[in-house]
Amino acid sequence: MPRMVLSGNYAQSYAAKLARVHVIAAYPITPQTAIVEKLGEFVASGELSAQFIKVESEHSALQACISAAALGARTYTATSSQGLLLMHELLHWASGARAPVVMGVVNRAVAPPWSIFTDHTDTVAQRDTGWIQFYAESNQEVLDTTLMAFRLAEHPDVLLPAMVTEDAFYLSHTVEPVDVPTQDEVDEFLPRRDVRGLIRPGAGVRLGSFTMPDLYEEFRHKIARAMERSAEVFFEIEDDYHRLTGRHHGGPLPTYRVDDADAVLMTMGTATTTARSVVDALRTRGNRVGLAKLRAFRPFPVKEVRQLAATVDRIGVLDRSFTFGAAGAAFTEVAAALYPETHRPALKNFVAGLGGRDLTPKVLEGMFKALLKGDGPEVDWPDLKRRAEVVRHG
Amino acid sequence: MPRMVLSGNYAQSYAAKLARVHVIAAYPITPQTAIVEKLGEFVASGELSAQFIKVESEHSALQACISAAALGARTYTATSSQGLLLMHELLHWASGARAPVVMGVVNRAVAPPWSIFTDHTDTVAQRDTGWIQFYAESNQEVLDTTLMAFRLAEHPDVLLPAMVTEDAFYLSHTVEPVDVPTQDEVDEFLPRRDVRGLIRPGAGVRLGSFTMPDLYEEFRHKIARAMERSAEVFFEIEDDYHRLTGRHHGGPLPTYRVDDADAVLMTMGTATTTARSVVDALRTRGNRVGLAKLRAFRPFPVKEVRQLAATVDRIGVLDRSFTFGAAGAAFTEVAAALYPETHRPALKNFVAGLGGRDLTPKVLEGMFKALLKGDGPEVDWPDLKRRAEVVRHG
Amino acid sequence: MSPHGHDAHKATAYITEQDLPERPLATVPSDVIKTASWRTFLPVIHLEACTKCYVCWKFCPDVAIGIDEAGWPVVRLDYCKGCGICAEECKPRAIDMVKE
Amino acid sequence: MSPHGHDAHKATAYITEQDLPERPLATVPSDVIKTASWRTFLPVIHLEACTKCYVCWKFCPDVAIGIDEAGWPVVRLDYCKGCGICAEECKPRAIDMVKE
Amino acid sequence: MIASELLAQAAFIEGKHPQSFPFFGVERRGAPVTAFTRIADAPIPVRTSITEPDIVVVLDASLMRTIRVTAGLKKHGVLLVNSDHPVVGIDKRFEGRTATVDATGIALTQGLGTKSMPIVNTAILGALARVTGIVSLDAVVEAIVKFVPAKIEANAEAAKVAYREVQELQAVIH
Amino acid sequence: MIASELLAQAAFIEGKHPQSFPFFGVERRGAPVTAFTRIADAPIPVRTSITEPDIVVVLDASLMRTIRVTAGLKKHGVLLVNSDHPVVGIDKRFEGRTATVDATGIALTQGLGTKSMPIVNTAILGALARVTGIVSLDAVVEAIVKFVPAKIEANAEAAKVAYREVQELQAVIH
Amino acid sequence: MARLTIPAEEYMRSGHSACPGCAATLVMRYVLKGLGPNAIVTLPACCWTVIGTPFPTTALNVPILDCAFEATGASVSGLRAAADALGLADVIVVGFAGDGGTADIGLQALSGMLERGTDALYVMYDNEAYMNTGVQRSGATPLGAWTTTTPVDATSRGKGEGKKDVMAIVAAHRPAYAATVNVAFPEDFLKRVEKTKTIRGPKFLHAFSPCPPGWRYPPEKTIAIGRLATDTNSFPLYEIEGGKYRITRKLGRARPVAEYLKAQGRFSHLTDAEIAAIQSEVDGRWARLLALETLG
Amino acid sequence: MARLTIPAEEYMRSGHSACPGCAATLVMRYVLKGLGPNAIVTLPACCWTVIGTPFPTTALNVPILDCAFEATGASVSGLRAAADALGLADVIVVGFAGDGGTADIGLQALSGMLERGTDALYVMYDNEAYMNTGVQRSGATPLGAWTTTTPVDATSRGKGEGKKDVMAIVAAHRPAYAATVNVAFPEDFLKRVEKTKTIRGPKFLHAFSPCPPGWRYPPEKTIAIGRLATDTNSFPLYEIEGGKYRITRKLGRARPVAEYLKAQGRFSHLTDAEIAAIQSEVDGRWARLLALETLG
Ligand SMILES: Cc1ncc(C[n+]2csc(CCOP(=O)(O)OP(=O)(O)O)c2C)c(N)n1
Ligand SMILES: Cc1ncc(C[n+]2csc(CCOP(=O)(O)OP(=O)(O)O)c2C)c(N)n1
Ligand code: SF4
Ligand code: SF4
Ligand code: SF4
Ligand code: SF4
Repeated sequence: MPRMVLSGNYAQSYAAKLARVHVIAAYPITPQTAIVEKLGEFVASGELSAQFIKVESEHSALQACISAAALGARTYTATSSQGLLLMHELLHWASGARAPVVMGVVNRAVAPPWSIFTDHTDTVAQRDTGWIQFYAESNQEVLDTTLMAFRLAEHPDVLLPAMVTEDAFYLSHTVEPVDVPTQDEVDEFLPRRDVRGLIRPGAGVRLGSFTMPDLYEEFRHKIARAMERSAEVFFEIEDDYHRLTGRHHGGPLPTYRVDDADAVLMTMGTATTTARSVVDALRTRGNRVGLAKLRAFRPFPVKEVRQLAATVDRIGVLDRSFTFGAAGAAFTEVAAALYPETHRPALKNFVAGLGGRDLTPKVLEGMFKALLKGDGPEVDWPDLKRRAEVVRHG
Repeated sequence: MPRMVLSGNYAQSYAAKLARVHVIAAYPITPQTAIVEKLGEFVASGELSAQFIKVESEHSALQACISAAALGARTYTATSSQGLLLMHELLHWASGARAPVVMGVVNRAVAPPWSIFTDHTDTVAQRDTGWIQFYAESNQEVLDTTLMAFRLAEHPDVLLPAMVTEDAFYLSHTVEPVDVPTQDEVDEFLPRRDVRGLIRPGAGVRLGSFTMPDLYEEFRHKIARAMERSAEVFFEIEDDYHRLTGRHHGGPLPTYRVDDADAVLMTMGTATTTARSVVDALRTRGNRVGLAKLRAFRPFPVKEVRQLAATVDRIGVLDRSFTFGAAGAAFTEVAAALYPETHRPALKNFVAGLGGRDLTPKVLEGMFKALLKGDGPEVDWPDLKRRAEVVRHG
Repeated sequence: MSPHGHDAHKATAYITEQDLPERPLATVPSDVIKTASWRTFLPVIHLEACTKCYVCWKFCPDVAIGIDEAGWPVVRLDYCKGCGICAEECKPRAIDMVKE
Repeated sequence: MSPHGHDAHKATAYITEQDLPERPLATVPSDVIKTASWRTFLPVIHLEACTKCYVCWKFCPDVAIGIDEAGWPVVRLDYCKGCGICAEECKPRAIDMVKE
Repeated sequence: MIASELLAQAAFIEGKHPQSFPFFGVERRGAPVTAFTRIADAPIPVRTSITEPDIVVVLDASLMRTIRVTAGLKKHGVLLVNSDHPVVGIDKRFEGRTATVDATGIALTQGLGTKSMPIVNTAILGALARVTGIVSLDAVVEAIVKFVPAKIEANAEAAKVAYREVQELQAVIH
Repeated sequence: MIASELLAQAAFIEGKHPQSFPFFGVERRGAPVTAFTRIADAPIPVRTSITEPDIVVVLDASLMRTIRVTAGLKKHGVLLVNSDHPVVGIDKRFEGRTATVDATGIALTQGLGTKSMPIVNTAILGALARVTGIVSLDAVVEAIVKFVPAKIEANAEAAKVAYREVQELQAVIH
Repeated sequence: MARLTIPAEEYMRSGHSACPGCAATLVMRYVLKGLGPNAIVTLPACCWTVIGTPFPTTALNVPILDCAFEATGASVSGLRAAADALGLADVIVVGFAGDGGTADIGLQALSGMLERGTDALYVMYDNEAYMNTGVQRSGATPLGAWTTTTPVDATSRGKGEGKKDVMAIVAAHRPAYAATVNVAFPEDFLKRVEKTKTIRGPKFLHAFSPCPPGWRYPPEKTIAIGRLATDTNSFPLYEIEGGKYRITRKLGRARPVAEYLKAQGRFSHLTDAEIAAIQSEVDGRWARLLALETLG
Repeated sequence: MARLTIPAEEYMRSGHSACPGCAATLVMRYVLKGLGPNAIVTLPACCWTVIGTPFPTTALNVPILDCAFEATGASVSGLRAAADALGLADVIVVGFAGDGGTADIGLQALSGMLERGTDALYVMYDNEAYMNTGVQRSGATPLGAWTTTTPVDATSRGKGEGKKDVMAIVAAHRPAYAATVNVAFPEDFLKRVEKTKTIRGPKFLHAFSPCPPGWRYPPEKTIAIGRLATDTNSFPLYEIEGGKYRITRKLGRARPVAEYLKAQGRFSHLTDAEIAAIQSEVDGRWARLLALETLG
């Protein structure tokens, strides 16, 4: 298994190449562009035998993938921010049509005002669309998770689309060492797609008909069940991947030094890395803190969150996005998951790192401290630049 | 104040007309079409002096409204289902640009499979976009709330877009008596728009610039605060409306017979009406049950939900949509809102009425009974058509 | 109580969630749906006038004109919606529309 | 440590949330940003050769050629990015690009 | 304006609280459709389809060849059918009243619609007023005057004629 | 391929764990840009911008007219500047080492880039290898051979020449 | 069987849900007769979504893949790419969309498909309005036509803008092949469809598709009105191959457009002056078409 | 002040963030010089989003309203409607978008704006690729050009498809006015812009906009390359008014297209045969343009 110095974007491209995708359709957007350019090079040079559809928008990119998937192709697309938002109707479509499209997303802030920097609003706002969602912390995880996503999406008990996200620039443009599995290894892990039951030339079938109220709800429930099953299937897949490559990223909610922790911070994406070193630093100073990485946001790891909470008294949830008129999405879902539990840790929501604001060790340390102290508001924006003066309205 | 027999769709059209909107841009989709056709007639006949933009898609409809609003126009659009989903990028845009666009949405299921019937997935999936959301129970409420939405959206402490939703067919195509305020009354309630600070001909200003990580987060926080303020402003507005018309719809979470209730069901939209009669029926039979209507979904009425829960032991939340990999969205948010409370009622999620499935008194009664008994799963689809046999997978 | 064509699937075996395919894939030929109920007038072909030009066959939007072994056009009564195109287009006026 | 044009707003009074307008409305003229740092070569106008044709003014993408009271073209040093178009297009070759 | 909505308007004129809505397949012209109307003295406390109606009105009798129109109809309810001859033997279980009116004939006489597409809404409403008394003929006529966009006279006349001519089957024939 | 990424590749060749990333304004050609590289013996435990670097490399000395390049640079850090003359008086507070190399001149001699846009990445890396020892010249050359898409020879040569020619200011002149 | 002038095989089934007299069904019927069993149809929202009958039934003997209203061109490219990648070379990919789904909300996806040169057939059945949602104006609605969003009223005389010239837009993309077809001329229609099978690259058919309820005429007149459209030069039949225009049905003398307009309720409000204006517009377009034909 | 051949007033400010030698700035500068202070510019994602400088600065003396990448035409219609409804009749609404935002992802919104007849000016500055995201192919990228998504490689020779003819697509919509303009000819450019002020309805300008980094040429050559584009008939200057074509700059004899191609790195891989093919394509298009001019 060769080790290369790769950007997060190239990690996506290599994963799609190793997955031997049949069809790629994507539209450029900063900071995703390199993913697609690299795949384009692979196709142009003959290293990857795939159809590359040069679409005129992200909306078309996803429709092309969904349609190609209906005919049995393994498909891949990648986007970010506005591009993902523009796909929204088709995100719903992909899950409704049970199209196992795999998509790389570079998390970037949404406009206006324009910003090309890290922010999770784009993908979090897709939480109701029926996509499996993984957030990656390193380029290694990007590559590994993307390969697992293909197998998960196409699993006959699942048949759902999946996205693997990476923070803009912090991963997309950051190069670091990555172990890249060989083609043989991947071929073993991820055989060609099984396309039974899809639309077939010559058959009088139709995928997506008008459906009356007496059956529509039942199709929705099938998706709900498939999503539930995907959580179980993912464990199998990760074990398989581990057997093959020796790497295991710890399931949907890997934890770090939580066993005896007084306070645990829950993070998504690259904030995790820095938070981990903050945990170490604080531990050295005698603070019993720990970390949980919300790696899978869909399906939401309710069971794992409950397990974690069983032994911890304070949990902070860091959202790199904010739902106006509510709170951070991860925070809301963690709170909801823990509602029926008997042991209920104090919960705090930290909203920070929006629009590319650096999540420095200092800011993260502040969160742990606020957790340990137990003060401050339920939902806090700890890194906001504010003046002491009274807020002017209007 | 004349009383007319109107459909929910026409209630939307009359509200927009009475609001003297400057610009309408909308694209047809069943079951919203009559809203726009009627407005078109008002404009064609000269009853309403407004610009009607015949757009080529919903995406363009909303962009046209946002841009018109930036210049100071009062704007209105209406859509449903796929149309709303197609607007998704611009829903984010409207809140980011602080454009007080008002939109009527007919709640309809999303494809595939195609369905034109009631389902709340379309609007619920927009919960992260920064729009104020009201769900209406009757055509009267559609009309009244739409008028209030204009004033709320444009309030200088708010400046956010707002949508008023109505269930497909159950309101959109149902005619019933509606009190329609006079133009004078509405003019008093809703003066012309105040457009200070918007883009102005001749000025070297720019709305929506590229913004670096040092300030983007602060703009997001401004939206967050505006959304919070909107909750307070809404109370004032509803009181004003009450003074003028004698009608008051009870704030963001009106309740019915909850005071001594053992179990309360929380509903959105037209299910409320039927549920109310079920409450009465069950009360006659000695069951102490009550009802809470989630009228405002954004901002989410955390305070009111907590108040309600303080005196109730069992709450059921009925979602007419389902978030795959999680639960019903309203259920999740209710649970999160109640998490830090000391008195915590047992919570149950009912997922039903999807894709136009009728929510009959019998089905609703079943929910109350399950609540009172306290049995069944945490998240239940009580009206699913299932066989007793073992579920086949794949 | 919702007596139109769209209920035709009720005639099929799709009743509960378990009957449904995992994906919304339709496979039942539409001709299980009889659209005769849409009809007010029925085309009656007078074979003595028919020239076997098959214009009626060609223009029927409902594929409701068949051709029998002898080459005569026949109305497939289950499906004809009574639009009247065949009668209108039949040059020798061999088709009459009659109230049922 | 991020020394490019996009930090120019740091020179402005927009520092905290309270300094910001409610909407993302920009109002500061861009010429507070000095783009001189982009430049490697500087155009030097030799007035003795200049015919006042103003081709340099017309084609400057950075509006970095001014015209003084006497009608002579002048390079606005704060803004010229050194693209060299003026020198290239000046027919009488009155402009030289010189390394700074 | 479809019959059910006009009925709602007529009921409203009489101070009632109507609620009327179509069951909307994706309707294509000519395809059979269903609409529901509830009429009460106070606001209607439910928002669902009607599965057990008191009255069933059939605008096209040919439907009765394929559809059991009395499904759900209350045992002692009313069935009103647009037909030029008495309808019999519909449903042995049905014990309510049955009436017929030749609304198509009346509509064509009044010049409403075309031979292949007669517009029978107003005629049937006149008959309904007579057979059920749920609204008065006056209210029907007033609703027609206010809400029918064209041929107001003819429509009003159709309602009146139908009011006169509707035939109630005197005995329930099994 | 920008210098920081090539540096990462070189460090990787030597068995180190590099992490390298640009601070990305929406870059326009000619506009000043910043990139960060961390090099360690084990995986890098943070993912943030670098505000207090050990080493600052300036590829265009003219920036120093408007920007305080030593802001944040550790007190005893290293400043390497592409310049054909010694840079002095930059920052009185800075007490570390300063070195210069005429990377532009070297690049142009090797035919890398154009006069208005010389490509100085590889030359500066050669100098960096010498001044800091953070990577070896061999690793830089190997990285160039593996990852530079064109003019490999010339780029390798540029690195070598710069390695030879880099000038360290012997005393910190205030 | 007897001597038929178009292929006997049926790929469209009875039982579908179209209005009586709907021409959109004939468009589908003829397209599939011409293409044969290897077609895969991708279908956006339009009348055909409903015509095709609800779950679990389907009205075609070939596969239908429903796609988003605005994305037909993209769906076509996706299917083609998948077929190529999976070695299903024989598959004929067909996008089948209404005029609204083509000229308005789906124009971009179509343009993308044409620009990237997808080897497939795109059929626009043109009933000149959004019919599935109940007769709203589309870009392809002709000047003066009544629709629910172009009312006939004091200030409004039906649609105020002209019909979007989709063929000209398509032609601007230099597709491999484009042609207009009309269900009133089945033999000609079939010839065009069959021709598309012989040409690689993007192909486009603009199919005239009268709609009784939307155009307000009795259902039995569908074919007659189709014939009038072409015979009055309102809907001329022509093809464009490799940039060259060829009129495929040339008339001795066109009939007055008034005959066509007067047969339809949607034009019944038009005054003689308005009709004359339309006539001169039709004449102008025809003259331009003749000129384009000579252009080569 | 001295005798200037184009208006002296500046509405574009210094300090902007364009690359040295960027022609997109000149397009904006000239458009605004021609329109004057009543312009309101709506701007989708494109290089100009960045050129316009980040918050809180702005590079224009007139308002800019940022809009979604694909929605310029809709934003234009919204602004026009608002201006009309609010009695701001003098306002000149300008949509200003790149070729990607016009020919690809924004084509539909543009088509809608043209079809509904919005009284406004739409300017497409054509740098023939997605430059803001780092030189990816757009529909308007010409045949054979290198971009990052049309690599030059064993199996790939730059873009395999021809340049989307946006003017032809626009012309198919019969706009009130459309013209091509080129920053290398500022006086002609200004004439076209000023003409748009006299015409009601939708107006379109296709502005040639060389891009040094994207086209791989030294920044000082921007004007020279612009000139070559027109002088080789690669980018002819013409206008279309009421359907009539008029070539606004006619050459005695065009220079060989090779001169234009060879000045740019993006074409440096082209063989003589490939250049000859491009030459004949250019000749063909020019001949067609001449024919269209005679068509009237
Ligand atoms: C995004 C989106 N917007 C609107 C609709 C609603 N819609 C469905 S079909 C249709 C009209 C289709 O018109 P056309 O393409 O002309 O086909 P026709 O119905 O006339 O056959 C509309 C507006 C939709 N399905 N999706
Ligand atoms: C929906 C969406 N997709 C993609 C992008 C990313 N994007 C921003 S600008 C741009 C390219 C613009 O190209 P063009 O319109 O040709 O203008 P140019 O940058 O060349 O000036 C792209 C792809 C976006 N902002 N929004
Ligand atoms: S282009 Fe040259 S001659 Fe003309 S004004 Fe400028 S410097 Fe003078
Ligand atoms: S070098 Fe370029 S930026 Fe500087 S003055 Fe000349 S044209 Fe303007
Ligand atoms: S509305 Fe028109 S196009 Fe649609 S099915 Fe009916 S006749 Fe056909
Ligand atoms: S990339 Fe090209 S178009 Fe964009 S700013 Fe630079 S020179 Fe101008």
